[in-house]
Amino acid sequence: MAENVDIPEIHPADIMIKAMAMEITNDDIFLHGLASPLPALAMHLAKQTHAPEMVYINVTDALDPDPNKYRLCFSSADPRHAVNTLAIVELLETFDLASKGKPLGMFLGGAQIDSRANTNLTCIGSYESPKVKLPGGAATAYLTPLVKKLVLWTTNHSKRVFVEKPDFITGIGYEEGKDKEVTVITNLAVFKAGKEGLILKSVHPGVSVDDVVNNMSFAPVVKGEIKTTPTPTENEMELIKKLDPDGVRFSEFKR
Amino acid sequence: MAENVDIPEIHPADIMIKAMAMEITNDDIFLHGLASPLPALAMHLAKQTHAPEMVYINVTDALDPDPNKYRLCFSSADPRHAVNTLAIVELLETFDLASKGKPLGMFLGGAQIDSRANTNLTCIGSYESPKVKLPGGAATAYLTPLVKKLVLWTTNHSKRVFVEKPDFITGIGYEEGKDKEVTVITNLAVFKAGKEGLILKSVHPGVSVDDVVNNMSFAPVVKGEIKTTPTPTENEMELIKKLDPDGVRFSEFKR
Amino acid sequence: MKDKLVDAEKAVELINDGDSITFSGVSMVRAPMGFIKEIIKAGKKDLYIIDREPGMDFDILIAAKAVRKVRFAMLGFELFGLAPNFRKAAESKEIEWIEDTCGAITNAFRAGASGIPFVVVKGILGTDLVKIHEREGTWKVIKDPFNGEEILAVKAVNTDVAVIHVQKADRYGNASIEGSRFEDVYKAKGAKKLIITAEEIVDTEYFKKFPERNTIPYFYTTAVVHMPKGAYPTACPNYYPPDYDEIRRYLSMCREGKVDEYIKEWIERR
Amino acid sequence: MKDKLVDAEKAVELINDGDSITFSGVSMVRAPMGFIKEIIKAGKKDLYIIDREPGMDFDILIAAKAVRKVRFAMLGFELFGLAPNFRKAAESKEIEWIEDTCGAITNAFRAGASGIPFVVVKGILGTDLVKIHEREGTWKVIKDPFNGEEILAVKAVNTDVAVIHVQKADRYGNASIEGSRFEDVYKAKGAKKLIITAEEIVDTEYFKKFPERNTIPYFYTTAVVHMPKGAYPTACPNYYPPDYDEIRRYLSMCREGKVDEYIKEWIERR
Repeated sequence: MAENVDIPEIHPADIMIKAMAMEITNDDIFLHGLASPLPALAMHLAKQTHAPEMVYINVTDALDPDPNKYRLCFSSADPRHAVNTLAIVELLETFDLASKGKPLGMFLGGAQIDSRANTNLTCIGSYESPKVKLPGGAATAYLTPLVKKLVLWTTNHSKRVFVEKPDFITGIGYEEGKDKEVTVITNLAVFKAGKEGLILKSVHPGVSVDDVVNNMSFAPVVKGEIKTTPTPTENEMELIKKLDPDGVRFSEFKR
Repeated sequence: MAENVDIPEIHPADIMIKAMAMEITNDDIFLHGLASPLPALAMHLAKQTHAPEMVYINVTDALDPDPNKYRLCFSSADPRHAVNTLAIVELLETFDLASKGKPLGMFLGGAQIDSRANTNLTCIGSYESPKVKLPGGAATAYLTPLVKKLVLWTTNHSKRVFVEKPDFITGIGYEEGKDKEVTVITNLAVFKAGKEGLILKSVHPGVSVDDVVNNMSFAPVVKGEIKTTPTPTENEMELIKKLDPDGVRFSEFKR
Repeated sequence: MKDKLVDAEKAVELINDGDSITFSGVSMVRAPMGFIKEIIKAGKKDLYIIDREPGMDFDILIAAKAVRKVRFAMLGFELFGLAPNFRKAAESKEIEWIEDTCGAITNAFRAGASGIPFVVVKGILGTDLVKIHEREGTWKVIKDPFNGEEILAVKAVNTDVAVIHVQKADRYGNASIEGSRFEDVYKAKGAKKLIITAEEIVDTEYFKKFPERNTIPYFYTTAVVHMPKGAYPTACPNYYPPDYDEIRRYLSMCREGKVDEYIKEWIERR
Repeated sequence: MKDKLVDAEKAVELINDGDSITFSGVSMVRAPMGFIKEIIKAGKKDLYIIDREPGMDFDILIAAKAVRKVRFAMLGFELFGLAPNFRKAAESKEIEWIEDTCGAITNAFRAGASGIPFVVVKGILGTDLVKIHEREGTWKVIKDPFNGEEILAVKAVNTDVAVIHVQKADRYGNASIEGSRFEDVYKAKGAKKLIITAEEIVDTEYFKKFPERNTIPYFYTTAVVHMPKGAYPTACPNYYPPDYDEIRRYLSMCREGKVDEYIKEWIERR
């Protein structure tokens, strides 16, 4: 994989957006929350390509915002994201859909992620005396046991994120026997969570399996064919750029 | 009381409306349900006279319908009753107000009423093998324990209505020590429910205490001064007639 | 969005014999009478019909022998009197019935829409309805886990089918209830299948212009039927009032023992 | 209807030291920043502030030493980073905090609006938040009385005060939230006192014309304050977007240790 010759200049953000979009099918209802530029773009991308009937719900309480008038802003709740919406759908109503077992998918981050794809978004150190008080899990604790598709993402594929034992379990990852698919998408690779742990599915162009494995505190499952994560087509890149002319999607990578 | 000389030609419906209106104060939230022409008129009457700030909620989900454009129809849920409403207030929201302990008052009927002002609206005979299956209690079971003011009414003051033991307890009447005032208004008289039973407060013009007592299967409390129920003033009669030019309020008396 | 506009004959196939169903409206307002007629025409049987304060919709379905069981808080014709066919069937035990109370059944619909298995409600304790529902398995007196006080747990209601008549819908199933909503939004969101009947089919642009009027977004909807006067003879706010004369004519014919004649004529009438 | 229009200095007297308070909005949208300023100016203390996903409103109140305790599901500045004053106060234990999760806190607000003492919610079981809240007394794992399965009971939240910024209100307290409502309607209906701040004071005729836009009817409202730009620098949909530059300036000054300077200047600015 590392024998790169003419890999186009493509930012990990765009690869991640495409990978996220590929988790979305036509029958899904997908939700994104705050601080979610990549999921927002992925949802638009999926809806404009292979999943036109996907139900798009977001933290602005807007249903199916118009991609032709959408312009990604710094806050995911920016009212300009609700442009030409079909309906006001309160976030609580989306939670109700999850409770009713509807085919809801959710994108969530993780400050720490373990081999079961459990996540910590609460604190580094103990809850009572945190070394770092993180912003908190938002919908994580509630939604992770209820969704049919859980897509975790991190732009910081590192031993600090992929830990043996999170300091706090804010979200539940893989659950055996449950109708719930768990995917982890990073700036280096894509995993599926399974009984055996995090199963490496693909590495991004220019990334080696070693790059992936060496930057995790536990060993992911590496077996069978490891594909190269597909990159956005030219048309898809155009869509992404049109939705995000200001490059907000790169903000997560600067920190 | 029976020494009537020049009692004006006034229908019991109008006396009852006035008596109902007098139970409403400026700080109350009052609700009426289906089949409630007298309560609907009483609420308008109160709001246009002594209780202008009373909150008027009804089974059309309409808040404070405009009395100047109101015309009483046969169904209390007739959308024409919602004229110029300020807001849609779902009935469920009114129930929520009751649960929160807000000063909610409710008018309810009773096919059978006992000396504690408990009511039966469910069945004559047993629940399992009813002699008569009545229409049902509607909000009675839920609201009677929660409201601050319960105003029961019947247009059929009789031994059949005022019974020793109702066949079914659909609604709870007087409850000792609770912030809840229970009034019973009939085509003959007005009672308050108390520890000792139904306390006769007033008899309508032309009605004797004996008329009242002899038409009940249990003895009401008759003590102290028994007033004559006030009749609507000329101005009040005008308001009533304007709200109900078709005389829908008399329908309950024909059956 | 998928095109869900079908004719009534097609939509009625979504209902199976034995299903639990709830309908929009209250008393003489916005009952989906046009679709009730289709249910009768299709010869559906053994339905379990559930509503807060139904009227002619329930009574005529009972008269047509489509009903196994009824659940309601009040079922009648207000000032026009008792529901003749319900009363006859209940008193002769041709159908099962369970009486509810508005605050419980509406909360049960809201809980169904929320996706929770039960909801606690205040009030009700001390009435004879409690033992009826405890026997039925629909309510249970429990202890509040925080303060130990007794409170009533009401099981959520998620019907197999909800039939909701609205003023405006698009062909994808976005639907707008104008004026009084009653519990219809909760019924719709809690049902396993949702049939929308609409006075008017509007363009989707209508909802983009007035998103707050989209009371039932498309993803809840299974089928949309264009049905002008679909609530008649009950009212449809902003479209027509109840036809009291027609409702009284129904009641008169019922009381004269001519309900079958009424139904036949009603079905033939377009 | 009573006239409830007062100036901000008067309305802030409704808040007592030690009160629990919730605010409208989410993150950088429709937080009642203008009224937050009044709370700071009035020197309120020991507040227990509760919200789903707050941001600058909470952080600046914490910086101003008005806060005893914080409850939230997420508290930060999204792509701009952590909430500096909250983080500092939490890590140094100057304030108490309890982390919630959106599905629980929003349901707790909805239960508060419904007047029920608690609500059951799905999800959450298995996470470490459960033991935190069981210790706090806000959640409890119970058995579903109907099927015996474990489920989480969440105590209702009814705050002493809710401060809700809306686009339009009349002087009697009828209030219209345009666009995203978040949980604001539930917060408003569940609070013991409700302060509405509004971009515009409209005539009551507005609500008679569009009754469905009356998201919070007058009888819930304790006081109405006319406060144009009352959400600034957060957004007010249909009026103005978030001022990201100003929010970043706040964060920069905080990180440079100049939060007191920011607050002073902010209070002096009209």
